[in-house]
Amino acid sequence: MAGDTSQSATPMDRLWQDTDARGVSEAALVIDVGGFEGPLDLLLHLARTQKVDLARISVLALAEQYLQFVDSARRVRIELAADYLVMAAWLAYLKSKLLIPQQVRQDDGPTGEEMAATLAFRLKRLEAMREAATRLINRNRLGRDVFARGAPEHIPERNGQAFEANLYDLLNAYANLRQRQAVTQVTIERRKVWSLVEARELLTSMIGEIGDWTALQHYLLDYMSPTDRVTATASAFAASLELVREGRLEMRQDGAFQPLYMRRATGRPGGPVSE
Amino acid sequence: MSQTDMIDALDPLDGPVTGLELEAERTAEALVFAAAEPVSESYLAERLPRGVDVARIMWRLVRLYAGRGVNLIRVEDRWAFRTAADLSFVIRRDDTEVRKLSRAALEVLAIIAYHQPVTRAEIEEIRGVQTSRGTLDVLMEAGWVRFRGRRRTPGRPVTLGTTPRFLDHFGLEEIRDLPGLEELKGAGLLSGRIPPDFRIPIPMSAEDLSEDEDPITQLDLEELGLLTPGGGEDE
Amino acid sequence: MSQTDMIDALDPLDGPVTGLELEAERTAEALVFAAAEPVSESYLAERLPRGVDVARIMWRLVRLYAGRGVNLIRVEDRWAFRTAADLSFVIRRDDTEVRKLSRAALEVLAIIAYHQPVTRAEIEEIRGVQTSRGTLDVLMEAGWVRFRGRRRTPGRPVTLGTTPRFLDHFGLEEIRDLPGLEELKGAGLLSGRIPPDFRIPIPMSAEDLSEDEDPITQLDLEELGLLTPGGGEDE
Repeated sequence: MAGDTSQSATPMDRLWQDTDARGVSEAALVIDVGGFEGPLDLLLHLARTQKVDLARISVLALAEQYLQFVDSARRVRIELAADYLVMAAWLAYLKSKLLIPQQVRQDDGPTGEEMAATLAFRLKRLEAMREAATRLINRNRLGRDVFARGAPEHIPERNGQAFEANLYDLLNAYANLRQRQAVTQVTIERRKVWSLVEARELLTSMIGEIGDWTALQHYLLDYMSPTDRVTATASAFAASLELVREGRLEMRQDGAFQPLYMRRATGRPGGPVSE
Repeated sequence: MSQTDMIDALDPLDGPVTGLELEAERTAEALVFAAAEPVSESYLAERLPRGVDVARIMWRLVRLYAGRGVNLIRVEDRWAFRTAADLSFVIRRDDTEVRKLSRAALEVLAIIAYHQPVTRAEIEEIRGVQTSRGTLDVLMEAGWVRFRGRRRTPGRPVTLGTTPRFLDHFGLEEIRDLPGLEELKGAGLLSGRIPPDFRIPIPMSAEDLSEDEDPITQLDLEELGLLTPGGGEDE
Repeated sequence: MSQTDMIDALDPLDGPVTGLELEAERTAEALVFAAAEPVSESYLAERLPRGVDVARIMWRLVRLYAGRGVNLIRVEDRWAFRTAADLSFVIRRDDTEVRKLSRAALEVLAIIAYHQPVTRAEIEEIRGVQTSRGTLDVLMEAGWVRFRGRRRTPGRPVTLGTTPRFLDHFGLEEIRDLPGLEELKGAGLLSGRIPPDFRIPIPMSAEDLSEDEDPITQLDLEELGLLTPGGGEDE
């Protein structure tokens, strides 16, 4: 809710000058990866240290902070979870789009501004939900602040049903049963390399649908250990081709050794639908 | 709020009260009082004398109990007596444990409440993190969250929503009473898409900005070394 | 009797009521209401504002509730709310007490829902145990399961399926609304450690007969009538 009043009217020039006025000597950021619920949570935390309304944050500065954090973590050889690295790749991509002056728009990809707005919107929405959750949990709660009849005298019948069961009980019973019967012991080997497709999936859950041409791969490779790069590129490429064949992905490359762009396939009639 | 409005609005109904209505009042009182769970209006209607206006009876009772230690409250179309919230500190017992929710579970609950009907994918998109096993489980077991149905979109994902018990637990008459719901909706924060007026100004140069970055200090790095990597798991 | 005497006897105490006393009344009301057992006067005295006359408060409450649907009564030296005796006929426990469905019944019901049309032999194969006679009976009695038809295979086993009432009870619009593998996983009901070939069927419509099913005829029903509830014979 913070800032739905201020976001629209503020002239943008002043906004960015504002940032200079802010104290630079913020308390040092405490980085506790274990304490964050994923990269978006970490970004929200970083944004808060900017001490401004989320509608006015400097996305570029935020990206820079995040990338610095990831770099430092890697320098001290902390193994970051894949989703942190994917977010880093995306932010690096975003950063490059924001820094490079508007190129001749050779394609319909989202502008850096649009991507930044998307990120800011998601951060703001997540923060709004956090606030809502706090307000919810601080309400007068049944059994803590407000009490029901301590000695109920009867249970009202429910729609004349003689048996009680809810959907959750039913599904739970089914899932447990099927799982019990599926005795096969499976141990999934830990993956060394995640494919670009996996990266996209991770990113989609972090940032939302990537509908337009994205050249994530290029940036993603920066965040892989050199030994993994070759295999990652190979498996990512193979996986993407598979997806293209299934009609779920479109790829584009402007020239040899140029970044590989990809986007979700659109409007392929009758194609299998991905979840 | 809306209860008070309703009470005021009913004032004109004050008029003459028939003996039948008084009897209906007593009966309704007894039925709701006896139960621990909210009692539906149809359940009451079946048991009250024919021809009485159940809603009028109930609202008269709401007013009657408004100032007392026990209040009549409404949860969707159900009625229940609950102790007055201001007496919380007296009634609260040491042994009454309310369910402790993890931060993740609370966040998921809020998202389900405010965005319902909502799919798991949408929840994950909002939180930017996968919902761990057990998080939804806790909410389902508490009886606050339920499967609502399936979205009529490709893949037909299951949608989640809250239950009447959720409303009862958090003292809400209906979903519309969720705190801040209207503002959030107005700000476009309950939609999957960026509202059209949501724009982020973009800096012209990189130099100006480095000043509002907090550099990573040696201290941070030391702390990093202490901490376990690969977090992001909720629960 | 003695309560009435007491009320009469208290009339002289009517006098002025202080704000403190009104507060004490509210608190006492809430305490007695929320307690799982009748509460003693000393329990109340500990929690009511200091200096109030607990007995006087309680007897004032007795009188306040005397004509209502709920009465404050004294059981030995403890206090409790009870629905008025003359209304007991409305309150009395419903004959059909709501019973929780057994785990076996839930499992069978779930299998029928997901795998319909399914024969009894198939259910047993999935569960790995014999289904006791009573289990299906319970589900039939609840009106959630029905005979759909007969499979066009040797022995022409009877196929089972769910009823509209099943959908209604579980809040499903159609049988296809049952969550699939991914949703079950997402809800934390299935662990990640499942074999790759693990499948959950997409339930067939409860209405239409499948290709290898014959409708159930009157004759079949008569035949089944002999077999189902009483005789432990199946298939």
